[in-house]
Amino acid sequence: MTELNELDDLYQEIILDHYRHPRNQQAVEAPDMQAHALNPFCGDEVDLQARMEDGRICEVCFKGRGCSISQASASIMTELLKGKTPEEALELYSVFRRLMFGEDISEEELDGMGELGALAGVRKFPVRIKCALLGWNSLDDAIGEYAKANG
Amino acid sequence: MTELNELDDLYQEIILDHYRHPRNQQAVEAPDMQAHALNPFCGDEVDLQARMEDGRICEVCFKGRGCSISQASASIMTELLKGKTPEEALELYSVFRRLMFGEDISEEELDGMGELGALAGVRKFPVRIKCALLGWNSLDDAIGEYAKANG
Amino acid sequence: MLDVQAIRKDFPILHQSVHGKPLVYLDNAATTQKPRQVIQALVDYYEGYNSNVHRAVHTLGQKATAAYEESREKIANFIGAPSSQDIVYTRGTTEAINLVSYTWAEENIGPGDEIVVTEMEHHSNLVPWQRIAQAKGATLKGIPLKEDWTLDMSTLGSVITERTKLVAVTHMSNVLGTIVPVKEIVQAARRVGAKVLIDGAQAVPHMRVNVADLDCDFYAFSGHKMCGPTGIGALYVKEEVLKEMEPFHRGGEMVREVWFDRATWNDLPMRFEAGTPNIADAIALGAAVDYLQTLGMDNIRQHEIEITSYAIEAFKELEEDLDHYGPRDLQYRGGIISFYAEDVHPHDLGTFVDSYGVAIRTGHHCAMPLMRQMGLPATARASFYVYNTTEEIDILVDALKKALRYFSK
Amino acid sequence: MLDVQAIRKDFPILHQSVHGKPLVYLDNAATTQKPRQVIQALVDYYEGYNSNVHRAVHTLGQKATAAYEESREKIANFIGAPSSQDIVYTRGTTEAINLVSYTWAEENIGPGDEIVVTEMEHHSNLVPWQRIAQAKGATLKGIPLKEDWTLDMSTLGSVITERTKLVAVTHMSNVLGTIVPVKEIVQAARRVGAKVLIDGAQAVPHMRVNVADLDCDFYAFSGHKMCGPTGIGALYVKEEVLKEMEPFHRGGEMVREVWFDRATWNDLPMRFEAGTPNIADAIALGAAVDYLQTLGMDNIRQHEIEITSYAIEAFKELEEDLDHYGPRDLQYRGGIISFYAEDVHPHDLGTFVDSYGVAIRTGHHCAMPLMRQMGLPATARASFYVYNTTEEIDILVDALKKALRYFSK
Ligand SMILES: Cc1ncc(COP(=O)(O)O)c(C=O)c1O
Ligand SMILES: Cc1ncc(COP(=O)(O)O)c(C=O)c1O
Repeated sequence: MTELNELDDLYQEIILDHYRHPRNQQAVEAPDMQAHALNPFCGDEVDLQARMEDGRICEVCFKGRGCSISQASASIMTELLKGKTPEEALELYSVFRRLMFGEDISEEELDGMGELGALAGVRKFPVRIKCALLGWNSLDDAIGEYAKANG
Repeated sequence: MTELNELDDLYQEIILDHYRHPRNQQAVEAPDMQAHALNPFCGDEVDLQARMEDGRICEVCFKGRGCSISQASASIMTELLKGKTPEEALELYSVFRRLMFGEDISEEELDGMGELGALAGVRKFPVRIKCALLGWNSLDDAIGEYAKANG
Repeated sequence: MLDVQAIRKDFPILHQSVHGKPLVYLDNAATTQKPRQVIQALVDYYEGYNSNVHRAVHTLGQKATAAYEESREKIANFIGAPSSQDIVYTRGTTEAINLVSYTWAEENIGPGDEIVVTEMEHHSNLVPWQRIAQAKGATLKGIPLKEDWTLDMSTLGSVITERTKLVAVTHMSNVLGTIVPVKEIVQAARRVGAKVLIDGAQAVPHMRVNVADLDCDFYAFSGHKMCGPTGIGALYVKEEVLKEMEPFHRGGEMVREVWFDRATWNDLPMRFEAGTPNIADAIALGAAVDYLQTLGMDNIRQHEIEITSYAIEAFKELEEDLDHYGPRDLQYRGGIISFYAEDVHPHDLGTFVDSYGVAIRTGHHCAMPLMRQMGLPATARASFYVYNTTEEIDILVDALKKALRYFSK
Repeated sequence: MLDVQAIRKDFPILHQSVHGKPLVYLDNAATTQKPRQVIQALVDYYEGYNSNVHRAVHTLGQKATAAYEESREKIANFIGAPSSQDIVYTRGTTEAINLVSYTWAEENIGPGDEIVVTEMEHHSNLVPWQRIAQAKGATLKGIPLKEDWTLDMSTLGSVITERTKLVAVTHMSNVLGTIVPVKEIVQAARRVGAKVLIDGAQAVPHMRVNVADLDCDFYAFSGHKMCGPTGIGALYVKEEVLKEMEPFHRGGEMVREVWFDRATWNDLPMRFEAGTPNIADAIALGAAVDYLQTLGMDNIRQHEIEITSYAIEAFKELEEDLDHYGPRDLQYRGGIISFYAEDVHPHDLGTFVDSYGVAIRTGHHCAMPLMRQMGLPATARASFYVYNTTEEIDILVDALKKALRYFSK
């Protein structure tokens, strides 16, 4: 049954796990950067906070409401952000966007994405791509604001 | 050739004659009633003035710009108005409307219309009915205003 | 009784598969499908007599104008308007309500005045009034909902006051299906001299509406939700109100005489229709009205009551995992079921059942304040029309069961 | 060179008789006919994937949304807009100009400011500015025409001043066919910091337009005049201007978050598209753009120059009884001929030639101030498009000859 195959691709176990048990839910005290992202068409939300140390993201948290895709993607993202510079984080975002929009990704890039790769099935559901990118939009905003304030 | 037959019906000699030589063009001094009618879709205009004596229209004039139908109809109208009470004039208007909208007209009514009957061909050109009625709209307004002002 | 199988034959779009399954279209509150009679009206127009209206002496122009105005007559007749002059064509409900907000409300609402809505308005009957309230220093008030998802009519006396200038309420909620007793609301508004606008987007397609009987001042609805094409709808305005209103959009058609620095206005309703109108879709909306009238609005309503009652019954199988909302008394409810499962977000439900061919809507349904009121981030919604069958409800329920199982695995 | 006979085959409506004569459709400035590709796009939509856009997770909704946005891309690309986000769908030119008047102009025009138009504007690019001028205490000024029916560009320096906030000009006159050197006007406006709106209703259908190259702030046009359906058009707004503008219509789709008493706005361009848009017609407008691009805008322009030059030559036979207007240099003129015969009122001409199958427009063409300027009560107008032939010009001229003879008998 094709529909179950595609659904299984979309809803991989990793994703459902992150959805049921989202990581990094603990508020960051005195965050250096934060942003809120909302998808106006569906109401899904992600609130992101992060603290910086030596130019790297050292602590991160998100709070959100929404579908499994938006929340799992945000959860996986928070896991990957730790230890990254803002530039590295944005680079990852850009690779993830390319994955979502069906562009070619190198082996190396795929490795760097870790569990994010589990979201590849979203490509077959174009309307859900926005969900997968929601948390990343908040990251993009947060880094933008941070750069403005600190640069 | 049907089109020429229909055109000949529309543009009867009487109509072209009134168009080329509109009657009652001389301004009425001290008019008792007057009104302006404009067809916003084509810009055709009729200005009507009339003087009353003993409750009857005794002098009437129109100035207008527009197509043969609107101007001929107004010209014929002014000829017919003389000697009529406002009520009789409105009665004639209502018969003429019925003619235009293809309703039945009695022999007697047709007689009372005089040269107006020549406009019967307009019925086949629905978009031109407004033209034929333009002068009559100004009459309707003029009588309405007059009635208001005179109790 | 309607012959639903015969009706389905009129809707070409229904006979397709989605993900290899027969399409089950249950998103009718968002937009309905179109019968071939309506599609054919568009084709006939474009292949036969397309022309600009109102100013042409040529044959095509005359035909187009006649059809465009004939359609206005049909619409007026369909909703019981005294005259076709009371009908202004708009793009849909949203433009109709904005027209009232930019014209009548601009002039008639001032500081300290109150505008009354309900707590379940669609954004299109809320955000325009927020603008007026903010711009004019007026206050927006809401008639609350009761536990049973009907309006708390006992509050009318306190919500609608001497300060109320406008009561703007939905005729049927697009989330809950709740049918609002608008006639009573009109009467309450009349007592304080307030005008009443009714958002009929969900009502006109599904039940008999008579604006003269309701005695409302404004009534707005959309063609695309009643078998008509997208891009056309209508605003009914009571004649005595319409003739006092300043125009909204300015331009061709709506003027009488124009000088370089000023202009005078055309007759009603053209005064409110600036520029080339949506001629083809206006004509096709007339065809949609014909279609609905042939079926009979009471029959349509009856069919939807049956489908909805069947669906509510069928949903009992899901009640452990899934809540649904809306009045239980079907006399006060249209063919809409909003539902929510704690374990499966509405979007995931939507994507899942789509894989089984079932089209439902998920999200806030343009009613965020109501969602907040309900304490939900979003709902999934199935909404029915005259071509839906009980078999389709079975397919929906079956797909939902599968989804609930899938996500709990 | 275009194969006009092949093109005509694409237009089903052209193959009919009117009053027993083959239809000669010469009313293209009012609205053009639609090729089967555009009609088919509507049928495909309604029979295949009709659904509301932007908020659906189901398959039909995804297809509809993708097609709706793809069409926006096509339109952006067609007029050289930097991004599809700069394109707001409207009902047509009139709504587009009203949108600017109710948003940007409301906020940016004040007492003593000046709005500059030309003396040959369509009412749709005049009456909205009259409203603003009156409401804000601003002044409306007109760039005058020269004897040769082109704009008197030597007056630009005096008409456009430091007080000018907006220059709103037509790209091509719908009465005279005059093509306006809008790029020079934009440059003059830039020198005083004024914004520029171009009414492209008559330009976009007939010639290559590039808004980025023109560097204008607003550009408005209508789908129905460019082989597209009625009810759809577009407004291009330069991004830096658009993002500062307050929304116009309020309601669904244009919001980000809504509370009972306030709301925030969605991204561009949805912020300006409240309510269910005219989805089918937006998609079909994309098909019209495809069609025009396949023919090639330069080819279309070339064809119209040829037809117009043929017509001007042919009208010499009538010159004793009939005057015609518009620039003689075809580089500055589109395919429009307005004419007037002292002895036959334009309406009578129109009715007469209609009896010979010829559709022309008669009246003030929504340009009453220009008519006054020309000293005429009305004109008759023949306007051409890519499917018109020189044989049709012959039929027109022949019918006009007959009319002149008929009315002088
Ligand atoms: C120059 C010009 N501007 C504006 C318009 C108005 O366009 P629409 O009626 O499609 O809104 C027209 C066409 O009627 C036109 O020719
Ligand atoms: C209750 C209600 N009001 C208003 C609207 C807005 O209608 P439209 O989007 O056709 O303008 C809708 C539909 O979306 C609705 O359901």
